[in-house]
Amino acid sequence: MLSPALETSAGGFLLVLSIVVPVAGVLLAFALGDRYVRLVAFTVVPVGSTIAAAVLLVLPQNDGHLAYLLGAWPPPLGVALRADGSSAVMLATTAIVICVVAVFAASDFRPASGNRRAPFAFWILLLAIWAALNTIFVGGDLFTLYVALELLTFAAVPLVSLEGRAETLQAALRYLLFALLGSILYLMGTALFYGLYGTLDIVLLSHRASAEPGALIAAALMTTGLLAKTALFPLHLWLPPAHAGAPAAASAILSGLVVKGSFFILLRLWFNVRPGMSGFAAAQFLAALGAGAIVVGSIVALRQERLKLLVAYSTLAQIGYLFLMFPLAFNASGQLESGQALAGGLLQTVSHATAKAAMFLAVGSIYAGFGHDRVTGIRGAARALPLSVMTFALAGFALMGVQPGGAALAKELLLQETARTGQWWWAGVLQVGGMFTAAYVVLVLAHALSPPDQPVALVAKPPRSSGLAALALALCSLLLGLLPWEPYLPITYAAESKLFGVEALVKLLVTVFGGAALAILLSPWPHPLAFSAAGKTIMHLIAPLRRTCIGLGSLVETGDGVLRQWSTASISLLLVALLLAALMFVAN
Amino acid sequence: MNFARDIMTIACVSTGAFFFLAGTVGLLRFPDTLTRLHALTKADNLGLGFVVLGLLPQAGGLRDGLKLMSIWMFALLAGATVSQLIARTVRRSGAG
Amino acid sequence: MSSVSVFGLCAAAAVGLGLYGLITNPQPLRKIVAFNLLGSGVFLLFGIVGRRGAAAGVGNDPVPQALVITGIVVAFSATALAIALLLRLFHAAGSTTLSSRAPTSPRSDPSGG
Amino acid sequence: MSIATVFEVALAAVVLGLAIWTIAVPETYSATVGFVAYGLLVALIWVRLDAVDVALTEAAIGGGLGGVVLLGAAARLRDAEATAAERPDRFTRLIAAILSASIAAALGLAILILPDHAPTLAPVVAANAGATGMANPVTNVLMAFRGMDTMLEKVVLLLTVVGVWSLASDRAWGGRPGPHHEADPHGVLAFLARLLPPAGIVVGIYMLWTGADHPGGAFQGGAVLASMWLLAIMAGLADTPPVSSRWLRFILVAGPGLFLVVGLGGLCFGAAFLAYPVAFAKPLILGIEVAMVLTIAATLALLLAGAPERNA
Repeated sequence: MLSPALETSAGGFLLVLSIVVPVAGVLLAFALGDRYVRLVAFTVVPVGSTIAAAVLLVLPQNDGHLAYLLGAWPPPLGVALRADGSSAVMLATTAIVICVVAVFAASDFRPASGNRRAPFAFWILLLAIWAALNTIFVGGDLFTLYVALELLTFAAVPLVSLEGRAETLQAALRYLLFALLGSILYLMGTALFYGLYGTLDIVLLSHRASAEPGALIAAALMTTGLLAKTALFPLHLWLPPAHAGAPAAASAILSGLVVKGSFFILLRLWFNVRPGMSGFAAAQFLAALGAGAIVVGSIVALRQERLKLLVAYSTLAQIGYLFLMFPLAFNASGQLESGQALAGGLLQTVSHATAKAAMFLAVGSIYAGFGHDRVTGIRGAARALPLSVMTFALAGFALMGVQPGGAALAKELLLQETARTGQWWWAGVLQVGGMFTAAYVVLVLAHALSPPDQPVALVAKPPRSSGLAALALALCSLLLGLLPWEPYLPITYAAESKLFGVEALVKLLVTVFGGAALAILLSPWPHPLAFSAAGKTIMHLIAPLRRTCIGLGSLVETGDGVLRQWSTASISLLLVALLLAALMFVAN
Repeated sequence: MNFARDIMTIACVSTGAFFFLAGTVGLLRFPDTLTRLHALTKADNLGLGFVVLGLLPQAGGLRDGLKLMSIWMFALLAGATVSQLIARTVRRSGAG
Repeated sequence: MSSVSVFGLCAAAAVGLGLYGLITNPQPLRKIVAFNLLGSGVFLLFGIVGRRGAAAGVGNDPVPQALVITGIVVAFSATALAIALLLRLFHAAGSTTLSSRAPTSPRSDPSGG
Repeated sequence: MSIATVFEVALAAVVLGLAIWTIAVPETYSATVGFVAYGLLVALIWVRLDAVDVALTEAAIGGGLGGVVLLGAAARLRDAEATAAERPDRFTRLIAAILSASIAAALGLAILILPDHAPTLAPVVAANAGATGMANPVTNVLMAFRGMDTMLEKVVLLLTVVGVWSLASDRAWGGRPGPHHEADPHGVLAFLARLLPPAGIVVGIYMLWTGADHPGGAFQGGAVLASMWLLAIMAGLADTPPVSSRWLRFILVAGPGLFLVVGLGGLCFGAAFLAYPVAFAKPLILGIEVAMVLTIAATLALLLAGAPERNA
C-alpha cells in the first residue's frame, strides 16, 4: 500500500535523489563528451546503488512508506513521490542489474578512437533507463508516470538499433511505433481520469475513483496501453526482434528491466488506483492472456535456432507468468488485495529481472566466443566457455523454480493463493509454465554439454570480469528465496519453510523431467541425446509422437507469425481494449 | 463612434474574406503552378491586408495595432519569398 | 450543442481516424502521420476536460493545458526519432517495409554491422 | 444555434475533413501537407477552447516543426513508397474500421457523460500564483507546481537527440548533422534569411518574456528561435555545428541542467526539491526559462537536421 499521508516523510529526499542522480549522470555524460561517458557512468552507478540501498534501509523505519512532495506542493496541485515495499524492492533490483550490466559492458563499450558512437549512446541510454525506471517506481502521479514511461521508451529504442544493421533498425522502428500506440492509449485514460476526478495523484484517485462508466473506459484503455508496452501476448510483435537484435548488454537491460517498467505501472493502476473496480472477469482475462503467452512463447522458443531469439521468446513466456497473479489477488469482498499474490508476482518480477539479464549476458558471451549463436552449433561450449554456460544454467535453474530461487518462492506463494481462492486451473498453468521453462533450459544445456565433433576454436575470448559479473547475477537470482522479504513484501514464513523438503524435491524432479520430455518432443533440432545408442532407440520409439508435436509446434509458430504482423497485432490491441472494457462493465 | 468602427471592421474583413475566397477558388481551378501562385499571393497580400485593416479599429492600443501590422508584414515577406522559390523551381524544372 | 461537445466529438473522431490510419496504412511514414493525428485528438481531450473546468477567471484549467504542452513536446520528439529511424532504415535497406521476415532467419553475417 | 456554435461546428467539420483526407489520400506527400493544415486548424480549436498557450505550442511545434519533419521525410522517401506496398486486405481494413470506430465511440461517450460539476484545479492554481510572482497560470504549473514533469520532459528531448545521433554511421560520428545546403548567396532565400532572423529572434525572446504573465513561454519562443536558425542553415548562411562541438553540447544540457541545479538548491537550502524561495521565485524561474529557450531552440533545430552525416 502507498502512504496515505500527504506530507514529506523523513528520508523522503532519497526518492528525489534516486531520480536526480542518474539524470545528472545523463546530463554530465552528454556535456563532457564521448571520452568521458564511461567514466561518468561508473561514477554514477555506485552512488545510485547506495541510494537504492539507503531506501531499503530507511523504509522499514518509516512503517514501510516514504513520501516526498516536490516543490513542497501537496497534491492535487503538486506532484508527490511515494515509495512502498514494492518500490524499494524494484529500486534495489534495478540497481543490481544495472551494476552488473555496467561491469559486463565495460570492455564492449570502451570509448576508443574510431568507435565512439556506440559507447556514447550506450552509457547515456543506460543511465537514462535507470532514471526512468526509478521515476516509475517512486512516481505518485499518473502523468509523471507517463513522462517516465516515454523516457524509458526513448532510451530503450536506440539501444535496439545500436549496431545499425537494417533488421535491427526495422525492429527498433516497430518497437517505437507500437510503444507509441500504447502510450497514447495510456494518455487517453489519463485525460478521462482528470476529467472525472480533477487529480492524477494515485492516492487521491484511490479515494475518489468509483466504478462509473468513464472510469472503466479509462482503466481499460490505460491497461491495454501498458500491456502493449509490456509485450503481453498477443501484443508482442515488437519484442522478439528487438530483444534479440540488440547487443547483449542492451538485451539484458531491455528484457530484464525495461518491460518491468510498464508492468509496474499496471500494478499501481490495478492495486493502488482502483483495487475495487477491476472486476474478477477482467483479471481472469489478463491471466488467460498470460497463459497464452506461456504456451506460445515457450513453444516458439523451443523452435528457435538462434539462442538470442530463444531467450527473447522465453521472455515473452515469462511475461505471461507475471500476469497469473491477477485473479489470485482478490479477497472475499471482490477487492484486489496487496497481499501474498502481489508479493508472489513481484518476486517473480525480481527473479526474472535478474535471471533473464544474466541469461542474455551469458548468451552474449557465447555469441562473442563462437561468432554465432545457433543452438545446434554450440556443442562443447561447456568446456570452451564454462563460465558462460554455468551462468546460463544457474539463471535457467532460477527461472524454472529450483530452490532456493526467487521463482521457486514466488511459485509457492501463488500456489498457496490458488488453493486459498479455489482456482485450481491456475495452479495447473503455474506447473506447466515451470515445465516449459525447464524445457528450453534443458535443451540449451544438452547442446552445450555434449562433446563437440571437432575441437572448438573460439573467435574471441570474452573478458573474465564480464563472465564473473553475469555469474554473480545468476547466483543472486538463485539465492533470492533466502533473503528476508518481510519488511517489504507480505510473505509468510510458511511459504519459505516449504521450499526445502521431500515434497519440493519431487516437484522439482517432475518439472525437470517434464521439461526434458517437452524439449525432446517440441524442438525440431537434432537432439544430442540421439547420438548415443540408447538415445537412438528412445528417439526411434517416440518418432511418430515427436512428428505430431513438431507439426503442432510449427502450427503455433505460424500463428505467432500472423499475430506479429502489424495489422493483426494492432487489431488485437483494440480488441483487448474493448474486451477489457466490456468485462469491467459486466463486473460492475 | 463605436458604430462607425464596427462598420469599418465588417466592411474590411468581408472584403478580405472575399479575396481569400477568390484566391482559394483560383488555387483550385487555375491550370498550372504559376497562375495558381498568382491567385494565392493575391489572396495573401490583399485578403490578409484587408483583414488586418479591419481589425485595427478594434485593437486595444498602439502596441496591439503594431503587432497586427507586423503580422501582415511578415506574412507578405514570407509569401513573397516562398512564391519566388516555387516559381524558380517551376521554371528550372520546366514544368511551367 | 455546446462547444465542449462539438470539439469533444471531433477529438474522439480524430482518435478513431488516427487509430484506423495507424493500423491500415502500410507505409511507416503514414503510420507516423496517423500517430500525430491520434496524438492531437488525445490532446484535445485534455483541452475539453480543461475547458469544462474553467473557473477563477481562467477560461481553461491550466493543469491540463500544461500537461498538453508537455505531451506535444514528447510527441514531437517521438516523431523526430521515428523519422530518423525510418530514414536510416531506408538508407540501410533500400526500403521502408515493416513486414517481419528478417528476424527469425539465422544471421548470415556473424560479425554484425 | 448561436453564430459561435455555427462557426465551431464548421471548424470541427473542416478539421475532420482534413483528418480523413490525411488518412485516406494515396500519396504520402499530400497526406503530410494535409496534416500541416490540420495542425494549424487544430490550433484554432485550441483558441476557441481558451487555451492560447497550447494553441501557440500546437501551431509552432505540433503542426509547424512537426509538419516540417514529416514533409522533409516525405520528400526524401518519395522513391520508397512503392517498395512498402503491403496494404492489408479489405477484410482487415473493415475490422480495423469497426474497432477504431468503437474506441472512438467509447471515448466520445466518456466525454459526453463527464460529470456536470467538472472538477478543476484552476482556483488552486490562481490562489497559489503569489508564490511565483507570475500571472500566467500555465507557466506556473509548468515551472513550479509540476516542475518535475517539465524537467523530465527536457531529458526526453535530450535523449531524442542522443537517439537520433546514435543512428549515424561510425564514420560520420562527430560530424555535422543533416545534408549541406547550397543556396545562391544573392538569392531570395538568402535575402529572407538575412532579413527575418533579427526580427524573429526578437519575437522569440518576446514570447519567452511575455510568457511570465501572458500566453507564451519557453517552448513557443524556442520553436521560433529554432526556425530562425533553420532558415539560416537552409539558406546556406550557417551550417549545423559538428555534434562533437563542446559549446553545442553545453547548450543542449543548459536548460535541464540549470533546472536540476536550482531544484537541488531547493533540496539543500530551501523547502524542498524544485521549491523556489518566494523572494527569488520569479528571477529564478526566468533564469531557468532563458536557459531552456536556448536548449529547446538548439534541440528542435538539431532534431530537424537529423543524424550526423558529414565530417566537420
